[in-house]
Amino acid sequence: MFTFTIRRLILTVPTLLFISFVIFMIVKLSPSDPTGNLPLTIPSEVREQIREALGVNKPLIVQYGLWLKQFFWLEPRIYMEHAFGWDLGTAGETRLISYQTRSPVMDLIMQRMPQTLMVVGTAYLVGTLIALPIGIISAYKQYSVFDQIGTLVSMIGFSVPPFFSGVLVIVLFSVMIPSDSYFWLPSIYDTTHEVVDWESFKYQFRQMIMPVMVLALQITAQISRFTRASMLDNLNQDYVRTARAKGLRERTVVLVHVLRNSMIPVVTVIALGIPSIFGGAIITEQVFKVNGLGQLLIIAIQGGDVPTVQTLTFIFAILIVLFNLIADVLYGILDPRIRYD
Amino acid sequence: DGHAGERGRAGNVSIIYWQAPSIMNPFLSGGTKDVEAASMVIEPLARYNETGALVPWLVEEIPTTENGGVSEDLTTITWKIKPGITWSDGTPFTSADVKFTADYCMNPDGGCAQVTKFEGVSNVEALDDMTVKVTFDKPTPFPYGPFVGGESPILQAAQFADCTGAAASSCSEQNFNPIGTGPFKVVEFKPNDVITMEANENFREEGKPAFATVTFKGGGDATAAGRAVMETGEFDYAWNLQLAPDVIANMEKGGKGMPVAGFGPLVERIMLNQTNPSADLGPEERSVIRPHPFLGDPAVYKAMSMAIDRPLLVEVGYGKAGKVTCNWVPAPDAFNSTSMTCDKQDIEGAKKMLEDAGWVDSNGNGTRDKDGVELSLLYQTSTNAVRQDFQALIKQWWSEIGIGAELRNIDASVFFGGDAASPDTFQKFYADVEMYANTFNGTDPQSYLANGLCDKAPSPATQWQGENISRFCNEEFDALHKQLAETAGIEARAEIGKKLNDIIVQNGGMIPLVHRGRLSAHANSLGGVVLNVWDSELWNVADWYRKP
Amino acid sequence: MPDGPAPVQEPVLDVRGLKTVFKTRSGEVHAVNDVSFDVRPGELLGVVGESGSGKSVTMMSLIGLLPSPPADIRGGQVLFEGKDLLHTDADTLRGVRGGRIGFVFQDPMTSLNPVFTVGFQIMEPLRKHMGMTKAQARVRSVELLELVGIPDASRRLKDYPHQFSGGMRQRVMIAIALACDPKVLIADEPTTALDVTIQAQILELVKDLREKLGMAIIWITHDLGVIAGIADRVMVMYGGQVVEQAPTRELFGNPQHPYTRALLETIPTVRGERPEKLNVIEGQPPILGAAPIACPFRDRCQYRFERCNKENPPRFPAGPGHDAACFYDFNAGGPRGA
Amino acid sequence: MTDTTQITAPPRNQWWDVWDQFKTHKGALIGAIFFVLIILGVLFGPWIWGIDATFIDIRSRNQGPSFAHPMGTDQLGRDTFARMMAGGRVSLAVGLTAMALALGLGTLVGVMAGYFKKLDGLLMRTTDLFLALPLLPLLLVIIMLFRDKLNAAFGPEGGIFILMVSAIGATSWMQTARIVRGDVLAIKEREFVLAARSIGTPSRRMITRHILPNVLSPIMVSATLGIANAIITESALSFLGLGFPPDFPTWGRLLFDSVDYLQQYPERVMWPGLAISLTVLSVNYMGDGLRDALDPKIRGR
Amino acid sequence: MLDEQKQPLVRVDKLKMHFPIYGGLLRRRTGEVKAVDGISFDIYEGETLGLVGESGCGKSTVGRSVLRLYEVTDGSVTIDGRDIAHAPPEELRQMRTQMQMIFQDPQASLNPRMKVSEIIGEPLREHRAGSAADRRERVLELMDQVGLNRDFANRYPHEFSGGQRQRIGIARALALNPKFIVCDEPIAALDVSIQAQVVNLLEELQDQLGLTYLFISHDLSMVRHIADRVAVMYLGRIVELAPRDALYHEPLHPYTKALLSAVPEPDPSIEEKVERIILTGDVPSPSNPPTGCNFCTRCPAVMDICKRDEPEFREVLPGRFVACHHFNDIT
Ligand SMILES: Nc1ncnc2c1ncn2[C@@H]1O[C@H](COP(=O)(O)OP(=O)(O)OP(=O)(O)O)[C@@H](O)[C@H]1O
Ligand SMILES: Nc1ncnc2c1ncn2[C@@H]1O[C@H](COP(=O)(O)OP(=O)(O)OP(=O)(O)O)[C@@H](O)[C@H]1O
Ligand SMILES: [Mg+2]
Ligand SMILES: [Mg+2]
Ligand code: NI
Repeated sequence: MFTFTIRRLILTVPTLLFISFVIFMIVKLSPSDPTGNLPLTIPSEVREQIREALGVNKPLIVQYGLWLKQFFWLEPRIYMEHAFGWDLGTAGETRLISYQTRSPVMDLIMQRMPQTLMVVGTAYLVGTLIALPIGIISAYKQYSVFDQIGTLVSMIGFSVPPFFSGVLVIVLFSVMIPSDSYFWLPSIYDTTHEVVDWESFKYQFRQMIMPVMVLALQITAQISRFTRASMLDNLNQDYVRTARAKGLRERTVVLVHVLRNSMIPVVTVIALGIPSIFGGAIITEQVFKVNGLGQLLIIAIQGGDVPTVQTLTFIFAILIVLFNLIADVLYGILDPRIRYD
Repeated sequence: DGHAGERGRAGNVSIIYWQAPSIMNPFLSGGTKDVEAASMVIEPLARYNETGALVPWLVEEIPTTENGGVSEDLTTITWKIKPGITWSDGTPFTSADVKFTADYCMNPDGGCAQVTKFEGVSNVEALDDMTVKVTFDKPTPFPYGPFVGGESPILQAAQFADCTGAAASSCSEQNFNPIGTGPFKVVEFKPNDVITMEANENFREEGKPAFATVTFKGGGDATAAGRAVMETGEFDYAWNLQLAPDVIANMEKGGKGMPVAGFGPLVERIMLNQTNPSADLGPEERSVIRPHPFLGDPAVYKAMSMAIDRPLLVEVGYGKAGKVTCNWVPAPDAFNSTSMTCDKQDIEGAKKMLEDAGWVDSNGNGTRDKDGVELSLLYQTSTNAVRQDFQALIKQWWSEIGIGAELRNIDASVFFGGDAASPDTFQKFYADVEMYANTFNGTDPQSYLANGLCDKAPSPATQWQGENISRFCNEEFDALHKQLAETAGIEARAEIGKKLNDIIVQNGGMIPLVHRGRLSAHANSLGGVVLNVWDSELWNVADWYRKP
Repeated sequence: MPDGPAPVQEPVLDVRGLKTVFKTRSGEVHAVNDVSFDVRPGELLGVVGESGSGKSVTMMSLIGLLPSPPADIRGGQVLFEGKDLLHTDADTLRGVRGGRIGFVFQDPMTSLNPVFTVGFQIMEPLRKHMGMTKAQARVRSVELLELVGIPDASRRLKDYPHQFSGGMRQRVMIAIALACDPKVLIADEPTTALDVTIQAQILELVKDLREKLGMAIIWITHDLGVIAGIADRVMVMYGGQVVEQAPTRELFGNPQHPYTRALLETIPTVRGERPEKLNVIEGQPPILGAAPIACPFRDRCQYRFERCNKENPPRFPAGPGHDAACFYDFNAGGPRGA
Repeated sequence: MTDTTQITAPPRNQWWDVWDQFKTHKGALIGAIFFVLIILGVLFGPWIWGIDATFIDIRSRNQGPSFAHPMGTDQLGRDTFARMMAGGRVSLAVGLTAMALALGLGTLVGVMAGYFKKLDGLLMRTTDLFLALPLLPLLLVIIMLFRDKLNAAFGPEGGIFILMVSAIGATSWMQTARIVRGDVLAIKEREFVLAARSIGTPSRRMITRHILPNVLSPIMVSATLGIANAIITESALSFLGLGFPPDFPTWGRLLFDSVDYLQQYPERVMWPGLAISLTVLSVNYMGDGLRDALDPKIRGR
Repeated sequence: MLDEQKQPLVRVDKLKMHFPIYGGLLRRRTGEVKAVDGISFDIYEGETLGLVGESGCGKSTVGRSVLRLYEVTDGSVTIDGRDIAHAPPEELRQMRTQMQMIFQDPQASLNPRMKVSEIIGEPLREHRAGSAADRRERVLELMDQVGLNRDFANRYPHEFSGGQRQRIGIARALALNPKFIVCDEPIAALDVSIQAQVVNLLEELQDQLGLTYLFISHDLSMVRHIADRVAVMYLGRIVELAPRDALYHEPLHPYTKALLSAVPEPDPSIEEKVERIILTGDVPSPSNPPTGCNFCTRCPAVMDICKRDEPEFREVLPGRFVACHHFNDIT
């Protein structure tokens, strides 16, 4: 297990380097222009001057090298300085600067992290928590009414794009319901809201309901399907019969014996889905104005903010690689049969 | 009512911009969202009011030749700062700050997005603490570029001293939280997300602003912004609601807020290519050599214009935020030519005109032709729902008079991107006609009208840069424009402006379609909103108040 | 080898007229038809029959282990400790299952839950049925593992099933089945998946255990050799029915059903005579589509005559403790008279 | 056995068995009927329904459902029914082709990796790499990058179609590849492959004759999921402003455009929403049924 | 069977098949599963050699290596005078017509998506040019030969019973008129009553066509029935090889003794008298076999030398080969 983990960790280094190169190049080669979003009234000489000031015109390989250095060497040191109060001599160096905001990309990302984690993370949690029982019951009562309805709902969840379901719930709960009603929900997420007391917690709760539920619908759909399939696989295994032959309660049989086995693949799937939390749910964030990482990315893409796109995309890639690794390791831990060494 | 009272009495006001501000320094970003967000904090010496008239803001009066503020030879302008103005940190506002601002933007390494404002400025000097003199390198009849309007506010020299030149972009603290003279100051700036502001306790006017705090939310889409103000009542002010008219009308029924429209010089028009864009020609010749195979024929472009039902376009595309126009420069009012009318569609008249000019459908393929030239054209525009509706409608009308059109749309970022390597930019104009909207800053159209000058045509020699998109070229126009550049006095200038406008429209430079306004919405309870399209929409945010 | 138990003893488990049907998409499968048998304390009943003859289904029906649907128990009684197991409530049945009746399955590789330790799996029935504390249960599990011959038992409690070999896993299964001192142990082909040398180990173990613990054992197999070695009494199943039942020696010495006879003849041995050519039972086993209206073996039977196609033979007595479901009387050498 | 040429048992294709089994799955059958109806509708509907999807009848704009316009008209008076059919063509074409592409790629990579041990490491690392690339941003970037070149070559609609299909296809083959590889590895261990090898069957025929037919069922299941996924991705791209041009109807586009009118003309959202959901739903049910039908364990005897 | 004139058709010499195990940080080769570890035997033309042993001892691996379905680690395999183990691919392909295999699991060894006629016809398609009609004729002939109804030609494997499926497998193996067939537990998955049918068929075919079999099985009683000579394997090595009757009558190697004694007898009167040698413990892992004699960990008659030296596999009596130190003195 341990050597397996180490081996995989070592393997990630070339993988990540390669990915970083691919990402860097693809983003760089795209025709996005940092001045593309400026008003038409700004003449072209001025645009050229702005580009020059942003360092867009240096050779690609130099830019890549610089980016690598900034990403892997400078930024970690800066964060260490922040965290531990050391002085690692980063003062004079230029950090990864976003074209649009002229501020360090990493700071932007850190700023966005809380709301994304809050909303998308909660949705993931809620979605998973709803999905598991649905999946378990659907499998246990295969082809029952519950199962049929579960299937239908999850397929709808799978097929309804969030830009539609999101707007639909907004119209239902923010527009149709008067704003002084108890059931009214805010349509625009307040990212500055801080929870300090019960009232503000209630508000936070209310403003999270809609985005979380819209997202959770999709997550539930996928995970419950997966859980169901996995449970079905295991319900027919011989050891289930053994457990019954021992005279165990049906509940114990299903919730202890079958569930534990079924959860092995499900848990890894859940782990594999976690990077998408950080990636944010671009569309849902957009609909509810939860300005998280997803929205940052989309604005950056639209605004031709190359450093932000590169850095963000690469961070997602790191997370995906990392959670792939975690999923594999988790698999080995959960399933005593698996020995990777 | 809530008009008067002590500062900060009305609590919080919330504003939503569906494009999120990314920076509070207009010199580093020309984006409207950024300029307007910044305008609540930093201010220019003078700005335009809702009618487009200049009003003194941080100065005593607007310098003119009459009051001696502008020199007789039109090369200098001298601003006299109002006494007693302080920055929000309590330090006095002086001419040194003004001079610093000019230096900041004119520094060639800084990538200043507003350098055009400082075009022709040869020197800015602080004569004393309260006086600033700007010298131009040639007579400038309209010297109100620098320090006027939301795009050219004054930065605090002390704060930005270390941020000049190449260092400009690394000063994120300063760029996000500039110290200003305006009614509010930044508490927290989350780029592309939310700006939290609070009232500036050092603001020069007693009892203003009425609001203690501002929440300035960005992001999303126009529909959601409109809904948040007019339907759910979550926000007080929503900016620039580019939405279908019936959608706006429906939102208004929500009863929480109302739309307000204002008209600047923004015109949606069809540009007519004066050169030959044929794909058979090489890139060095395409859209360079003249003339166009048929668009030079007055009968053709006049018929094209007559076939268009402009009121319907307005109704379908812009509603309250649009007006029929036949002019290139429909605003300010003084410059709006009245010599042409075009609000009636006249299909029959158009047909007849083409008929008379010899354009007939001789081969029965549905499009008219003459001497083997078919009246079929390539009609391009940027990708945008309203524009595609317009394209579809106009194509149908043109086909009714026997002009065939092939439609094409190009992603806005490419179309307007100015990439010299792309064949699809509006500047290359590899099409017969193209549709977009354009406008100018401020109230003086002189440089805007220069877009009709022969030598401003984009070409390979200029890396396809230049603003004369239709490659219009007319000696009379060029001469008249030269005269404008030497004329002072608003009336005389307006007269020349109208003439220039007429020349370009009547000679087939473009077909103006809709005079577009800006439509924003505010909550019914928000008082004091005066929509201003000549400057920042939030120009008078200090006067906003809460209706009881 | 004990020669047949004293007939006076009351059976611990008495099955009468058991009928089990599966409802499948392609119609009903009559897997068990009117099966009756009993076992007495301390007796080892061998059950043989070819694949699909209904051995497993019979045993699983007894203690309600068949999933329903598709299984449907259409009739019969299963008397155990004075109760009819087919008609008791689920709780009682659960108490019997694993407590009073232990079960060992065919495939030791898949019958243990791969993600729980062996210790956990042995302790589960102990804690449930005997109300033991964890510590008590652990002590008892060590005893049990030692009983079934697993060396170093206390350490191996913490191991997972995959760390055991097939033979050891089957021992663990037996330990689980024995955990609560059951009165009856049902072993469904417990050695089929094992090698002969391991099978010999397990058989030795079972003989031992029976002597020590004195419970009744039902031993399912399709290997007549195994039966010959350990069973007191044998029941032969064919096509979902019991076709013959006799004490072991009697069955091997004097088979009374054509199927049993044919079966005994086809089997090659390592010790006895080596025939030049193996005898075969031609044809295929029956399809259990409908309730039988004729003898299920008729198609493959050498002794078949008219009656076999019309009636399903009942179990005729054929000697002491011996009966056979066949219209042909081998003792008499001709069809049974009316 | 005298007549050697006459075979009494009907030569029954196994697809008939699959179909028999498929028929017993009610959901799948209904799904299949629906899907066929939708395909027939969008293919032949426009011939029967005379109104052109781009025809503007400005006088009758924003109408509700009527006999003349069964689904009403849009803000320019175009017939929604005609647009739905035209949009369906594109959406389904995108769905089907993107799925086919993803499937083809995934199967190719999966089979190669599973069958040839030497290629396994390389191909699977490549697959991992693709899995590790964050897809949506890359999709966006790819579209920005190639849209104009393709537009130039194939016209605006053709270009974006090719782009959309290849972008979706190229970013969704990895799961199929993984599943197929796993199955190929398992099938390679099955004895009939060994049997074929002992006969001396070369790799090429081994793959086409023995491996591919037996990985069909996971491929089919990914196929049904792939269609749904592609249709939804296309609509999501429309939302982000990167899909087909606004005047080019697709279901995703129609849905996105009508979301603004949700309150005034709710039916406008309903039609494309319903079409997408029903298609995805029917395809999913079909996938369920197919999985059962292709599984010999379930289909058995 | 000790007919010295008879030529060996198959000659296996010091055959080794080691499967590498990779492990550690760099996925280096850290060891190997010695599935077959240096075995030698001959099979004479027309003879059946039985190969018995416990699960995992390497029987199948021997069968597959002999047909070169694995690339052998070491040693040589000669069939009909040609070296199989080192033949180049094209030559190997041609030689495949001479040697065929019948598999253990009749379900798994038939492609579920091919019709019976396609399955049986596949070898013909690969190796014989000829029209489809000719091929079909041959397929039907083969079906007759193995006792399958011709009407079934268009059915799929799942429509058959286990015994019938095994007949399909046999027909496929016979298609190219091979000389040598490896039967890898062809009856293990079948029911007792069906096993006899298949074994009889194999015997009949051998008589008719003069086939040579390597018959792999763990069922000692069936092997006794079909084989002429029997080899007993334990942990990758042959421990004893002898003519059938001799072996069953008087096994020499302690393992063979234990193995034979463990087989239950379907006759209570004999069963009672059988003296069981119960082996303790499990078979060691082939990746880490004990030093010395493989069997020393379980051998009831283990000696000191067994734990040190590997016993030589040699002929201790005419035609009887044993690898055991107990027979060191016998020469
Ligand atoms: N779940 C089920 N659904 C339908 N039929 C079933 C099911 N389980 C068993 N059967 C059928 O019931 C019959 C008896 O099966 P059973 O498992 O009792 O046979 P067996 O004698 O135990 O055979 P084996 O020796 O293979 O274990 C068989 O024909 C089988 O096909
Ligand atoms: N491809 C392989 N890679 C690694 N090890 C293998 C491989 N094939 C077989 N082995 C190992 O080689 C040993 C012998 O296997 P083999 O299949 O030959 O045994 P067998 O005697 O045929 O057993 P069975 O009676 O169960 O079929 C086993 O330990 C097995 O795990
Ligand atoms: Mg059974
Ligand atoms: Mg084997
Ligand atoms: Ni006895």
